[in-house]
Amino acid sequence: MFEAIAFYLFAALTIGMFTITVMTSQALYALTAMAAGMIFISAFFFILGADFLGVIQIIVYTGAVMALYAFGMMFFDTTRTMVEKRENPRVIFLLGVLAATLVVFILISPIVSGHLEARYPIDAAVGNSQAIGMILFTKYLVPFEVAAVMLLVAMIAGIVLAGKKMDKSLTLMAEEEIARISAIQTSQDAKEGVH
Amino acid sequence: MEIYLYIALFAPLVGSLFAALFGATPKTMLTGIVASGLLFLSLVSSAILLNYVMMGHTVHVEMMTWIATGDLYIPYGFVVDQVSVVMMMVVTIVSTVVHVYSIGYMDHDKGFNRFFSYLSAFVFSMMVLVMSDNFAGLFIGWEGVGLCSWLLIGFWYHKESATWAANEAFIMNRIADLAMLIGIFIIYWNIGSLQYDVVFAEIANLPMPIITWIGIFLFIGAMGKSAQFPLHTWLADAMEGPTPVSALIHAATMVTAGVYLVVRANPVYDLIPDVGLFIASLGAFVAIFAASMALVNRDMKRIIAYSTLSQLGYMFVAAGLGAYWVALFHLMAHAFFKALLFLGAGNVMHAMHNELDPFKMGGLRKVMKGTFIMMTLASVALAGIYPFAGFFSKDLILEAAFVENHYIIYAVLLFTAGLTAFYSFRLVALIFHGEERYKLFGIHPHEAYKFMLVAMAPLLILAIIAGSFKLSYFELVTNLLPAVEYHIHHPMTYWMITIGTQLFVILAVLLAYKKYASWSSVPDGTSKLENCFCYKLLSNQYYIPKLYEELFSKPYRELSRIAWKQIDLKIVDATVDGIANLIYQTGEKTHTMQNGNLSSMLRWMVIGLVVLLVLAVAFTVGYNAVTMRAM
Amino acid sequence: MQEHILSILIFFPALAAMLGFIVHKDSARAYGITVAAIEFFLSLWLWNLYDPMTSGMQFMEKAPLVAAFGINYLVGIDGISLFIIILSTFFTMIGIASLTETRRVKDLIITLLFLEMTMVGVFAALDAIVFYVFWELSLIPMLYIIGAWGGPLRIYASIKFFLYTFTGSLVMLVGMLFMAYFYYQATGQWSFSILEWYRLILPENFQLWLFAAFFVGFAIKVPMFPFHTWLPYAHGQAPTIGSVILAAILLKMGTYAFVRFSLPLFPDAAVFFMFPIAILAIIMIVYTAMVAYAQEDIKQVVAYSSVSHMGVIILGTFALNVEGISGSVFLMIAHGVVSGALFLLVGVIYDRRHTKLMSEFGGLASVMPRYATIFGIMMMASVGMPLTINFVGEFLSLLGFYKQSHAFTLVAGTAIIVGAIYMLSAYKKMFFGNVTKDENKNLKDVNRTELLALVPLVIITIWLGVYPKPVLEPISNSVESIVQLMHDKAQTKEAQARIPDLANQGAMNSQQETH
Amino acid sequence: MEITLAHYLVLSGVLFAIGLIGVMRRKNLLMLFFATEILLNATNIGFAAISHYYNDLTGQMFAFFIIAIAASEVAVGLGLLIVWYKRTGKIDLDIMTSMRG
Repeated sequence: MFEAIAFYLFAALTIGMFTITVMTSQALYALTAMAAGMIFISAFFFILGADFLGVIQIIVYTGAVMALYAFGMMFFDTTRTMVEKRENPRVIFLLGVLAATLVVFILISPIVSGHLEARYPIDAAVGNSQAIGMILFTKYLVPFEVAAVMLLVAMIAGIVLAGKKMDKSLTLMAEEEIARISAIQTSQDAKEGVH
Repeated sequence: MEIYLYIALFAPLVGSLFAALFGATPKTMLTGIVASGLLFLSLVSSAILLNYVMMGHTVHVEMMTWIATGDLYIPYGFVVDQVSVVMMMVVTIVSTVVHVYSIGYMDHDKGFNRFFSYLSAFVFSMMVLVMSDNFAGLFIGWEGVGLCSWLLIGFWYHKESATWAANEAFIMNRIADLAMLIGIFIIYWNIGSLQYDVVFAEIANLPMPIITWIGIFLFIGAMGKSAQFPLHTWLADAMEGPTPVSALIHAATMVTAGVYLVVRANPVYDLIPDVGLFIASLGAFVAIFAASMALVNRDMKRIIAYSTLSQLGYMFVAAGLGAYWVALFHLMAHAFFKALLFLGAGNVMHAMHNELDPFKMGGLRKVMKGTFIMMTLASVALAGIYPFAGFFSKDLILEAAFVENHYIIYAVLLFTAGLTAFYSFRLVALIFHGEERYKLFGIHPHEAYKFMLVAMAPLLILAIIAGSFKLSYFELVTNLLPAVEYHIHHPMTYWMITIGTQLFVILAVLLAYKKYASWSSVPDGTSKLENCFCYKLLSNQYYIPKLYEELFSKPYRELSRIAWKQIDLKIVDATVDGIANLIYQTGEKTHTMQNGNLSSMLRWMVIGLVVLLVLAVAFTVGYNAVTMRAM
Repeated sequence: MQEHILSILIFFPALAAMLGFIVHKDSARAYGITVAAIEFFLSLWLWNLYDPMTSGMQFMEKAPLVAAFGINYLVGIDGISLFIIILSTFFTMIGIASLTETRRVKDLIITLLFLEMTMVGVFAALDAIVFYVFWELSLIPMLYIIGAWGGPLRIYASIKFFLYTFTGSLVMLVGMLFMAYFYYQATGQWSFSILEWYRLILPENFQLWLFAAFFVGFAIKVPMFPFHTWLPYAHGQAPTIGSVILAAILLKMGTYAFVRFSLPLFPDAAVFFMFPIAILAIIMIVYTAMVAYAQEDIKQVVAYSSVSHMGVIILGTFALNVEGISGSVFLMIAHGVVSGALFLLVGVIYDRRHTKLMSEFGGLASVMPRYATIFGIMMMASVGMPLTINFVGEFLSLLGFYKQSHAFTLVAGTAIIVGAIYMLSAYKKMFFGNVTKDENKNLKDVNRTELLALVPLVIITIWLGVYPKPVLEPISNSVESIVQLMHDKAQTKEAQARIPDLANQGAMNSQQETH
Repeated sequence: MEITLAHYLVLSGVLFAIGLIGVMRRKNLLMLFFATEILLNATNIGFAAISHYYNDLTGQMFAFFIIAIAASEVAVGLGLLIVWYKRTGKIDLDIMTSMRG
């Protein structure tokens, strides 16, 4: 009973929050609603007994990702009302609803369910985090490592991209030119620092 | 004896190849002499074989396999029997004479060597045709002579009319060849062999309709080569070739191949008298039809060509009525005097600088005594006056028609005999008698080389005496052909008919002389006679060439053009290009979809997703429905 | 070495072509001729080793490619493929020897050697996938040859050629895959080996569909009416060497595939479709002959005449008896030799005058007598003169089909008439009459290089016309086994009646005699 | 009232649809990123629910990796966005037309 109440409550909240995220014209509202929605989703994870996932959800999404977006928003100065040109809003909703109906239809139809079989059963004796750890470092070790590398690459990429001058290629420049550009760069940085 | 067979067969081929070696070099007398010599060798071999066959033997060799696949087995087999040896003799005699004659006739021609190469190749093909022991081998020769005829009619290839005539002859023959091919197919699939001996032994066991079809198709084949109506127009046009060619190919040998085929296939035609009657009727029709065209023609060679056509009609009458040996006999006699006539015409042409209109000649007997005598005698033979060759052979055909009770055919042939005599002597009278009209055109005629006349002499002798061979010939060929003697048993009737025919013919000769021997002017198309309908009809060959041109050539040309320009380019190809264009245009139209706008791309992505989902649902629902029903 | 001779034959030209990249461009021609000559002599050696009395496959080689799906590198030849392979190597050699192209000769030779690999590969392949790969690969060198060395419309022509044939082959590929799937269903194993497919008896409706799928691929390649329109463009734009190879070999892939695939795999469907295909073949024969007659360009005349002759080949193939199929296979070789020679001859005059319009010529017989002679011989062969190579094939093809339908054969037989019409009139326009154009007055007759290429063709034309046995006998032996196979597999009454039973024929004949 | 797998899956589907609508609707790139996050989270719920109801950890593993991917996506995506913003001064989707076909 408790589970049902919790499910419906959080479901309503999540849907509401995400609807705001999608529909609002205030970027700040969108961000906030999004962050709230993420946290509500972690509630489902806890209900479903995926404690570790729930925690990760809060830390990674609400902590890291949302913070990044917040920084991004400040950088782009999109805090004010956004003006977006829209075409055929009806088509968009129609498509969305259609997709939802189909997905739901597929998911609730009992075709697939009969054939599923647990390959890595949850061991009731150990806690969720422990069980995840055991599987992650045995069966999913390689994907895990790859994911780690991917994150590293993403991090470097983020830094490089954010810092790089897109219109100039250092590899193709002569030594003096690089020196000249870096001189200009430093003076510009200095000016910006003053502001 | 086999060695003689091979010599007789291959000597002309060797001669042809030898001459071909010099094809591109300037004239050398050597080629003419070697080719003629080799042909003489072939003649001698044929004579030896004739002697051997007369003693009651036949020679049959199988050289090697030609085509063998499945059940089909066609060898290069050659047979020298009573029929083929007669043909061999005719072919070698006439061709040897023509070869020697050509040395003189083609003396000034650039293509001298080439000419001998073609001419000998023709003889080789003709020998293959008559010596083969199966229908496929016959077909080799059949097509071979067609090819050589094409080459020789178009020998003077810079002349538009010559090449046109060559192509016409070839194509018209091809039409008939197709029928012949079909006839061969029917024989093969019903008998399983193409060998004469097998086919003729088995033919009686076949159902009647099939034999009839075989007979019809083979005869259509024969019609093409022998220029029977309605495939006759090529023969007159073929006179564009050098005159020795006309003598050899279009008078003595190739055109008689059709008769030879019917004679050879006598076991087939014996079983189908109805077809035989048709052949005879057509032959009679062609005889009078061609003779009528010869009456008014103003081209010396064409007149002789029509007379050939007419005589071929006679032969087909004989063959169609079952008198095969008579047909073959007339073939032989005709070959001699007709070749002689043509060669004489060649002399006249030479003398007259290739002038062909007899109205522009006249009085040539003073300058060309030898030719005059020869042509007159040949015409006498052609007219069938006793005791020349034509009398014996042609009279036999008339008798055969009479005895077989085909009185209409008999009457037609009799009338044609009169026409024959008339146009032959019209020609002789116009050329050799009367005023010397050629002087108006500033021509100085001269007699041909002596050796040409000497070369023609054997033909002259044969034209005179061939009739006397009748008995020994009869004994010879009736070993193979049905020995039916055509005698009118009532002596009174016999004599009446014979003498009546002779009188009729002589009357026609005299009439021709009376009308034309003192001709003095060159008709210019204004006289009353020339403007009457009958004259125009005849001189335009019953408008048949024109009709063919309008009915077949032009529509075919037009249809071809339509097939290319309208159908091939505008329909077939345009459809293909249309499909390609459709795809291309679809791309052109829909590429705005790829406008680079990310937000519309995203929308397309979602649409794609929805489509995939719909498909997934549809398939699962459908699958379930099927499995449910299966359960 | 003998057991690998086929692989050597297939891959030697490819290897040589790759090595060709490092050959200096001045010696490329000599290199190409040497390679092609070696290849040709290898193929002659193959003929020497071939046992003409055996009807089955010889020199089989097998190496697994994708074992899980039964895809093997499987090659082997019988009498049907042997001579087409020899024809391919022969024409590559002749083609390279007679090259007059001056632009990028080295690239052209390399392309030709690659093409040679694909051609030999197609005719030697016994695995459907290997066959398909070579079949498609053969398009690429041809695309280059037309597209890079062709006439002004070459891009259009080459793309049309490529897309058209490619589309057809894709349908064929679907058919092959389904065939393999069916084999899997029937036997529980995957196999793409044609020889194993031969053993399978398919239900009639499957046969019809599969036959149709294969037919699309083959018919476009042949090309059959109404899929033929790529051919005139390809021929019109291709350089001489391209036309020669295209007409002599590439078109034969289609007809060869009919014999190799369509007939033995789907005998019932072959009988079912016999008359529709015969009608198409007759349209090909008569209609394209008419189109050929209307052409103004001598090369187009020869191109359309190719289509017309291919009609006879198709007709012979669907005669479904030994006479017809042997005849059609023989005619493939004959037509290869003759049309190849005719295209070479057209190339000769094109090199001199840079035009192919017949109205530009006239009276060439007196200027170029040797050329006129060779052209005349080849023309007569094309027209089907007995004692030339074409006659044997045409005669047997028509003879074979006569067994199936009398009326159709009569109509198809008009090939010998209409063929004569367009060929003779083209010959007349080009060679007869007076020399009217000044440019033609000083034309040089065929030179030694050209004679080197043409004279062997003339010799073959006459030699195989007079004595076809060395070629016809192996062909006929192999065809007999195919016909027997078809008879044994035939299920419908009609098919059993129309395909002769060779094994029991002797018995039947004697039965007939007793009646 | 038992909460079944279907409930979660329906919820997941609905959230996914919201995300889709966002993807189509938004022209501002940053907001677009938000919508994609919603899509990812919607699937995550589905994975976690299946994992729970089938007693199998694989679903959670997938959700885990999805989160990792989402994180790197944000990092790289934002980096690219900054570069774009520096060059054009806008982050509006409609001006990104360099991929025109």
